[in-house]
Amino acid sequence: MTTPHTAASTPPPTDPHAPDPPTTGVAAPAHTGSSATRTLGLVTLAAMALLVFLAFVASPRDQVQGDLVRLLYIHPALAWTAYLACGVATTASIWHLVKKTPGSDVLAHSAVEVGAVLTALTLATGSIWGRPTWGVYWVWDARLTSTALLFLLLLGYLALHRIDAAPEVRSRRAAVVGVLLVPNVVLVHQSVEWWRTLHQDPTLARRDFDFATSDLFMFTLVYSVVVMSLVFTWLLIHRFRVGWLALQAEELWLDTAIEARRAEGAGTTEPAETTRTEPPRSEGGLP
Amino acid sequence: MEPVIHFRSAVSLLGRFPALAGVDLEVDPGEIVLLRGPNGAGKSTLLKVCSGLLPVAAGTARVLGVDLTEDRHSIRPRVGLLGHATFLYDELTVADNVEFWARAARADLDDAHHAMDRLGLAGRLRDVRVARLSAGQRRRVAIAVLLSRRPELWLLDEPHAGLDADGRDLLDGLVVEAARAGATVLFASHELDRALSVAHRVVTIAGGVITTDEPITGATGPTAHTVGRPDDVVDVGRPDDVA
Amino acid sequence: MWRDALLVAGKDLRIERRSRVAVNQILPVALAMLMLFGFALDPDSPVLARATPGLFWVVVLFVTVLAVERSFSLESADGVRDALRLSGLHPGGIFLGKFAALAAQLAALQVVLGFGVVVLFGRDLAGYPLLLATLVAATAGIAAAGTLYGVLAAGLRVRETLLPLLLLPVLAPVLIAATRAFETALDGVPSDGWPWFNLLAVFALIYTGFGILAFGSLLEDS
Amino acid sequence: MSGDMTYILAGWGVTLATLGVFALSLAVRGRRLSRMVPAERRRWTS
Repeated sequence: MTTPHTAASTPPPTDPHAPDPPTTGVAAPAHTGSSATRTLGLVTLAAMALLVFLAFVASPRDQVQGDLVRLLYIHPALAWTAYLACGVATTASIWHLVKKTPGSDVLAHSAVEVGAVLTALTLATGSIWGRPTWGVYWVWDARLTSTALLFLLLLGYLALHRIDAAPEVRSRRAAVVGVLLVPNVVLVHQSVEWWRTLHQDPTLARRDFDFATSDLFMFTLVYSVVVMSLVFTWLLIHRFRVGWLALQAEELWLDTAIEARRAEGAGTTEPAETTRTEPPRSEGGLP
Repeated sequence: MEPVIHFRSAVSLLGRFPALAGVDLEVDPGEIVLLRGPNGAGKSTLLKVCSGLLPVAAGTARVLGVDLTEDRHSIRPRVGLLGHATFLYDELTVADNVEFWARAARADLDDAHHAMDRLGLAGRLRDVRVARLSAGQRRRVAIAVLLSRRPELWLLDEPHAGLDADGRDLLDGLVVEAARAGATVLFASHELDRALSVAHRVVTIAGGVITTDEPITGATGPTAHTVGRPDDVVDVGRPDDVA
Repeated sequence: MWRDALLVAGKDLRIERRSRVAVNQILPVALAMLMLFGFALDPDSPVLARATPGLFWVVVLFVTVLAVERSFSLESADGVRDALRLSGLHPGGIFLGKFAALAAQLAALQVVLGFGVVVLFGRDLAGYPLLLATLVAATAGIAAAGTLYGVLAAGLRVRETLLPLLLLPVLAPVLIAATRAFETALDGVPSDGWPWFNLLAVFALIYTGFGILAFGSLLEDS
Repeated sequence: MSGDMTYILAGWGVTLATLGVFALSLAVRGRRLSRMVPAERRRWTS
């Protein structure tokens, strides 16, 4: 069953969050949902259901593509969101290099992670579409090739963000790769496209298929892009919140670590009259 | 007169570890301050923060009149850090190394050659690759680099480690000389006997905070007679302008 | 900045002159790779001749990874990274210096590799202007990207594995463009190859410019 | 309907399943982290 359950995991508003009594007295739900994103999730679910209906039931077979046209209601939309994710990642990375705010790094990292999933799906659906259309899973088509390289670039970013280093170090280095993401994609795309157009045998001309363009086809195509953008937005928001929470958890830990460090200092002081222990300070820690 | 080092509740992180957990420290110009404390207390971190190498995460920290939370760059050429690492390229010769770092700091090459001379590096060792040197000889090269930069603030991390007796005497002499010429010295050492004979003040750090801070008592300040050293050290007291 | 660049480049080249790692280790690796390609692709068939430009640049890319690692292992020794920060050298100057030294070494390697290709693969060289222009532009691009990603990976425990992952996909356009330019220079109409040269030049400019800007903040963190 | 339908269902199935699993993993990660962070730091939660 292909029911989209993109937002199915959005917790219900009355979540009892039973297993976490030790959090502070405020009865905030322990998850990353908010009423706005719950609404967004429900809208996305409904829109996705409608897309499935349009793609499989309402829209006709294409004269050239046959039923395969139904894959086009998802593949270009995925590719669009993958590129959108790159754009977000690069913008956020520039922002991070200029302003050095932790949030911009979380945003860039989130966009790259979501983008990597979407790029992988773009490649998968592209290959699945290519098998019946071209007879092979992979052709050195310009778009497919440059998307594959984009996937590798995203993996590089994620690997760099996973290094064992101070958060600022990690963020700064990742941001440099993030800034270069879009220029790299452009360069890769340009080179691959020239390469394939200068050397290509004409079989791929079939890529520019000749649709018996029904209105419904065009509508579904555009609509799929809208739906996938909604999915992307939902994923990005939640991924951002997860990253933000991880950052907060790290800072909380840091506060306690500083306390522990001070206690260590107090505990190992010199004995008796030479000692002038620092008074405990209420402020301090991270701004 | 503004202190050379002025820290209030300064916190510094090594990765995710709060190596300095709120340091309060003031050092005046011309002072020689001994920093002591157990391993892992934060001595090296404090020295690196003073040099502008490590960032200050919270609190206030001013060195040579510059706020380190805003600008860690402009003080760097004015500070000399002698760390555990000697900052040398193994494949280059002694002269190559000293000249490279002196040029990088826009120091006078004559100063560099003079410094090599004073540390006994001008002769046979001059064209030896640093990789072939002993630990003590490497440290001498590092001291020569430091000297050629003519820093206003000397930050020495276990400077005696690896040096032979001559080298230690030489270093102590250089430190006292520099302080007399107006430079400020903050140094971490476990060699208390030796260090106390040079320092004006002892600061203890433990668990990333300063726990004790007291002047070295005694009529003339440093008790210069404890080690055989040139007599130029004997009459060194605390500078007059120290409050 | 230029003065600092010269100082750093001179230092790197002096280290190479004294240690001869590029000459005695990296260059033989490159030649070994050429030999291996000869074994893998039958030298008597036209395949090897046709594939020569691509093989040449593949070798250059892999050698670049080695050279970049070497270049930054110099700076990771004995606290030198800290010393560079404290030295007062202009970060953009350090970048340009490392870049220039790397480019010079890569260019020298490529010349030797070129002889290797002529001798081992029996290729005649032709279309010199394009060949040389491609060599210069591609080397500049590779060295700039290599320096930038080298400092990105420097000082990390995983740098040996991280560097190729970051660098090789980024250098893919250089591989494509330089290979096609060489193909047109050797076998085709050389004038067709100039768009590829332009692409290489754009690549080199982007990475050099961004490297000068970003190097300071990358050097800053430990 | 032809053999093409296999590919079509595979394409849609892979996409929706992956997106679903990813969304689920985000929710799980968010819940786990939420327990470690006091409410006043979770600005968005309503």
